Amino acid sequence: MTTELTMAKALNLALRTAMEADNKVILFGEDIGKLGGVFRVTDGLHKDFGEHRVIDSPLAESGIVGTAIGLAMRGYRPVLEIQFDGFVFPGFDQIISQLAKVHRRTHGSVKLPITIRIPYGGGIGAVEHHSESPEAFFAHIPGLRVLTPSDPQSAYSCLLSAIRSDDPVIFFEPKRRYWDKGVVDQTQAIAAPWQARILRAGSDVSVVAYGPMVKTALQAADASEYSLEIIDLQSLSPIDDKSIAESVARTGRLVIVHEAPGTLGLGAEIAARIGKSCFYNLVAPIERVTGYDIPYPPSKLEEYYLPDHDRILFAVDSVMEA
Amino acid sequence: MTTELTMAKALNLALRTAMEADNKVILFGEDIGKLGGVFRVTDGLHKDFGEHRVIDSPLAESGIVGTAIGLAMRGYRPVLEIQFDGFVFPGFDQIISQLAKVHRRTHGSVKLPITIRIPYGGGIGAVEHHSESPEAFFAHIPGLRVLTPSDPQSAYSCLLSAIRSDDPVIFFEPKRRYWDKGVVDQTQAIAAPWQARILRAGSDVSVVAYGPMVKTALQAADASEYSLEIIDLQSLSPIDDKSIAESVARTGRLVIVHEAPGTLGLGAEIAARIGKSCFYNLVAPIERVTGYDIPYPPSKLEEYYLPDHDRILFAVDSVMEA
Amino acid sequence: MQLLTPEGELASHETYSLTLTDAEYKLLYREMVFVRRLDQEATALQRQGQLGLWASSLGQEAAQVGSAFALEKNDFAFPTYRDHGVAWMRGVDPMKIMQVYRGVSNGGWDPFEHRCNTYTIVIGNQVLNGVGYAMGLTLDQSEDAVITYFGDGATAQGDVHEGFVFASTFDAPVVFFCQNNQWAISQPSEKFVKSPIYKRADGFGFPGVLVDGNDILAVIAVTRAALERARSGAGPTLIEAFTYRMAAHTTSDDPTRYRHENDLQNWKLKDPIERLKVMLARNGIADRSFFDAVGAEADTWGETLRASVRSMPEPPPESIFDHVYTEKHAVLDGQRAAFIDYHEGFADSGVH
Amino acid sequence: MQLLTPEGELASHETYSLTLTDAEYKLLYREMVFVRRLDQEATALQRQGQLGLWASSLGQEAAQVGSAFALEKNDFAFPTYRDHGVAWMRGVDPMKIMQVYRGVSNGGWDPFEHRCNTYTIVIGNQVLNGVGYAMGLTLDQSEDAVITYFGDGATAQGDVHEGFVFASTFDAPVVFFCQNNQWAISQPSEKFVKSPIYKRADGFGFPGVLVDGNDILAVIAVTRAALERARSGAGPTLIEAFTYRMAAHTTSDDPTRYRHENDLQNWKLKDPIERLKVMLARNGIADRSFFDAVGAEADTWGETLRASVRSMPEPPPESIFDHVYTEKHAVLDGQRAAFIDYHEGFADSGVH
Ligand SMILES: Cc1ncc(C[n+]2csc(CCOP(=O)(O)OP(=O)(O)O)c2C)c(N)n1
Ligand SMILES: Cc1ncc(C[n+]2csc(CCOP(=O)(O)OP(=O)(O)O)c2C)c(N)n1
Ligand SMILES: [Mg+2]
Ligand SMILES: [Mg+2]
Repeated sequence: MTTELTMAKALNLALRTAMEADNKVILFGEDIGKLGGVFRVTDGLHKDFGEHRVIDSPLAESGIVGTAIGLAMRGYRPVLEIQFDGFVFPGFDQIISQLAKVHRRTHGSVKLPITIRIPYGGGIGAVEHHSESPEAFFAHIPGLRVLTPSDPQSAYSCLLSAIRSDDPVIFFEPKRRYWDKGVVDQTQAIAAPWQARILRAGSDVSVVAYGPMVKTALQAADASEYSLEIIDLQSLSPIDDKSIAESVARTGRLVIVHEAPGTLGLGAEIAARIGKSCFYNLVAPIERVTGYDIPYPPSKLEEYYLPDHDRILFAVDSVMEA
Repeated sequence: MTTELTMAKALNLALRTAMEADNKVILFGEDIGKLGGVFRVTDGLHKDFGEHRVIDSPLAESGIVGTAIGLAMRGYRPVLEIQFDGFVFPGFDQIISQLAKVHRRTHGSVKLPITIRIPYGGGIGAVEHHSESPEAFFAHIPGLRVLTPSDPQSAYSCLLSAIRSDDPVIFFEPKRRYWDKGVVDQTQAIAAPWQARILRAGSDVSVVAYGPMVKTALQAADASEYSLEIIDLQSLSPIDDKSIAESVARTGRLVIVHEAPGTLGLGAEIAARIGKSCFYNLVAPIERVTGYDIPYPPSKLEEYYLPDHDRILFAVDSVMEA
Repeated sequence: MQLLTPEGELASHETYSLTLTDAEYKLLYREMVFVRRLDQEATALQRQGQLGLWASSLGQEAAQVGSAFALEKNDFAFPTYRDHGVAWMRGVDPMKIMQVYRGVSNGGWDPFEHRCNTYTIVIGNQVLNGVGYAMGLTLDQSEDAVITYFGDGATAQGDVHEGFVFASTFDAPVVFFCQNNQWAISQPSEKFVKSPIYKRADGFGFPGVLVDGNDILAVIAVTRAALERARSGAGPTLIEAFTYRMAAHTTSDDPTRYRHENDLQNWKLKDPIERLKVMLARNGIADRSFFDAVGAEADTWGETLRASVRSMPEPPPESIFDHVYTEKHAVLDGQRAAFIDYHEGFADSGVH
Repeated sequence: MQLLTPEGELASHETYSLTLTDAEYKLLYREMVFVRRLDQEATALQRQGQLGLWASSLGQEAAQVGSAFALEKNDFAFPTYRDHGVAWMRGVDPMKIMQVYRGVSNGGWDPFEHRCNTYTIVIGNQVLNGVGYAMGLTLDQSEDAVITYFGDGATAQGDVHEGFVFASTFDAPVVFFCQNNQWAISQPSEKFVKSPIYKRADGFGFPGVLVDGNDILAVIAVTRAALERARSGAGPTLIEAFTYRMAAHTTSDDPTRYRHENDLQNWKLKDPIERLKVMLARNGIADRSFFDAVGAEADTWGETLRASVRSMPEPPPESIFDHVYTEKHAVLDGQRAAFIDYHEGFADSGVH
């Protein structure tokens, strides 16, 4: 059955579905109870599932992640909410030294099916630390999986898959797309999310984007004089470079788009892999359209930092003219 | 004047030199006083400069970095020691949210000339968390600089440059090379360290390595039937891709070597940049010889994780045969 | 600890006392009125879309103005995003505070100019930064001191406790000033604070004091004492100023989802400004004409503030590359150049 | 708190008491002897190059064996790298501990099999993990409890305090067991601990207890009481077991650089095993023949341990890819395949 929902509501529905299906699924984070989270993604769940399943945490991210690990060892499937991208770092140590390593350390006897939801990215006119894109840090950590949806449907499907995975999953939610509406087919829930999706077929240039930039890439495709193939990465770890390579084998050109600073952003890894696997297909250098290597600027200037469809078109032109 | 020193002693000499030149330079970290640090890099400095210049810290990395920021605001130039690579993460939040951003946030009025020394990498048969290579996390953070020496001379020169820089510098010390000896020319102290060094000229393949892998790359060059140009990156942020591009323009082939996991490691960024800037020079796909995307293995198996000269030669052969 | 009751009566206390000149009493009243006005103007400006966000200091004027009033010129303050009364007392131009919430700057002012750090948003970070500055004062054998601010919610963060450890280890001249406004966004402090906050200090080897945070006289007295202790080399003090967040957490918050109106009503009766006003009147220190004059002054001041915010200039686009590094940076300098070319390209082609 | 003096005399205490059967007293003696022997063998094996490193538990046997003895079968322990006496009491095969320090495994055992987590090396991390497990017990309305271990140096880490906050917030059934062995590598605890560690609990809203960590009877008594309190739903307790690290920090440490021999001598007089031995003899619970028998048993056991460590099989190279993920992982599975091809290539070509 399908419904029209905002991404925030689609995420809310996924949480509700997961909690109904498995009473070991619990939500844990700052202000997620009565308030429903600062973005209301957990709205109503505290009321319906009670304070033992939707738990307001103290204001400490290392504490949230560190105790979630213990809860998972006890058999729970904690779904954590980090209030904003810039506030995940106090929990970074528990994530990299415990969350990502415990399964390996214990030779598989301990599983940590923990999902960490993180609203990320800019474009909402927020103050410092509220618009960052830290996904590359997590995609560089063996033992973690990283997902990011781009629309209500993938938000719903990917979040359910993240919660059902026995691996720890860092789940990045493109906060500026929370209010975008789209059709959600709840039967698509079980779709394997570790693959990229081709959202639009094209013959001239393959454009890889993820999270908030997918919509921007689609806008660029509408505006471009060339035929762009738009690929929604969805999974940032593992990266589905196979799907990208197949596309580039056809187009011979690749543009990668993300908000995070370019240096050592996801675009670097994709360019390195495709530059190798498609060495003999590429007819132009791979272009990256990314944030600059600077701290996220004050919101009045964020439009100059964020890749927009003009910058994508500029890159498309350069690979076409190469 | 030149002397033969181990890398550990060269670093010790650089610290001593910096402390003699500027009494605002203070050392701060766990067990760096009487003990001289677990690797003895600060050996003798507590005795000679006193407990107000060589300060044993409580066992808390966020505390070390967070208070160092305040000390720097007060006019000091703290040189911090993190005991092992795997223990920098409790301090990650202060590093990314404050250390890297304060100068920008205050429009340049606050400078944070802090150096964070981190022994890193494997090959010493250590227990978990003592053999990691987390440099990519820091090279992805705008506002930081990242340096890593490969021999006693670069250890001496780069550490002095790091301490003299008004920017925060993460200084990675290849722990398994601490005991390697080399000639140190103290007059080379002021050499600008933000550039790569060509350690050996070659015509067939450019091989980029840094830190502990430079020696391994040189061994490969000795053993190879081909002529390898060995480039010691030294600066991981900024990356001196100009020097690499010049080399690749000559050789047409590139192999990048590091211990850190391959995905989103430094090799990814270098491959992405050179794949673009040398698109028309490259005659073979760029090869990366790196650690695998796994948590660092138990020491009995580390030899299978660490790139060795055989793996480098294997990659060299594949780019030559491409 | 209380020196001024909610009814505006002066009270005495065995350890703490405070006598100020009439001019000082009146000054304190005036400062609190202006800080509240600043808050009201900013809240209104945010509603009109002139600011991106605002974190209100409503109800916390006594805690902020009083503690900052106790500081010497060379002391250093490390405030949070809500401590407008502290920035005000340190002489920070309110327009610079507005810059931060308008999204024009992430810092706004030079911390050294006012010996007041820029606002810290990551909960707890500034506590360690302040302790470090205080450690530097000790190394310099300076007589200055540091005050670092944080909230009740922050008492869950590791950084705050590491700050306690480092400060006690090095006898750092720092005052930990916790404004317990009883809420961390939607979370009431009693939920996570199972023992009064001020009591936490004892376990770290330094004294903790509880003070009525809406009693500006008591706040000044305890803060002065703590600062003196710090200067004397005796080390840190933790002050818990018990107060109430009378507004929403920020302008994007909706408190009706988690707290009751009547709490608010009770605390209105404890209003820090009213309290001092009654005292001033009762003791003939100030009269109607003074209060009216201050009010009128605040009105005109508010108008100019509104006007200047509306006409606040925007920084040039390429300034996003400024001050990331102090020295040349090959990669970033290249990005800046490309950025300028790119936008000039549009300018020429008339696109955009 | 003490029930057994350094001279081996039984002492009484107003709140705590403990009576065990003779068999239990003898068992405790035996366990401590074996734990010490384990430590001695491992230290020797490390010197012979059979282990990469060893962190000695010498002198801390009473704190570790006693606290773990107080646990029920279903309770869960979260030890550090030094808590061999805890792992031993939880029934962990010592060979699995050896695996960790030989560099054959990073964990060694299945935490669920013995309800004992693998050793945590990152200081403080396990405290939060243990608190989380205890929160799960509360959600399950279980009667079980958790004990989480850490050292005096760890009391500077944020994680430990966040553990205190989360535990008190949720009344988690957890016992915080701090072995104050007075040293964090080269740092004496008095340098960073300005108020006794056990006093820190009060500021977080739960009780703290100081116990003679070399008095196994006292350790058992306080730990049992704390566990009972936890089971009853009353929440956490902090226990500070005052003891002494009689060996180097690890086999790669050189204590002569930072501490004096005579400290060590004083603490030899407080040896936890000697103390119990004297008590057993004085009260006629055990005699020479028993002590000799235990010693002989430990000798033969030690021999077999040495032999099995020397002949410990090494894991296959490709196992480095095992258990990184629970499910298929396109990228890593590809790396494993390439790894196997590469090494088979060498095998064929005879290289390597
Ligand atoms: C590390 C971190 N986590 C989460 C947040 C989001 N956040 C901003 S303010 C706040 C509540 C702070 O409460 P309190 O410390 O009592 O200060 P108050 O807002 O009441 O002044 C939270 C959770 C943050 N800024 N930093
Ligand atoms: C986060 C972190 N920082 C540093 C270290 C290095 N280190 C290992 S043990 C140790 C001292 C620990 O002292 P204490 O907590 O008293 O435990 P003990 O070794 O005395 O049992 C240090 C600094 C670490 N393991 N983890
Ligand atoms: Mg508050
Ligand atoms: Mg210790």
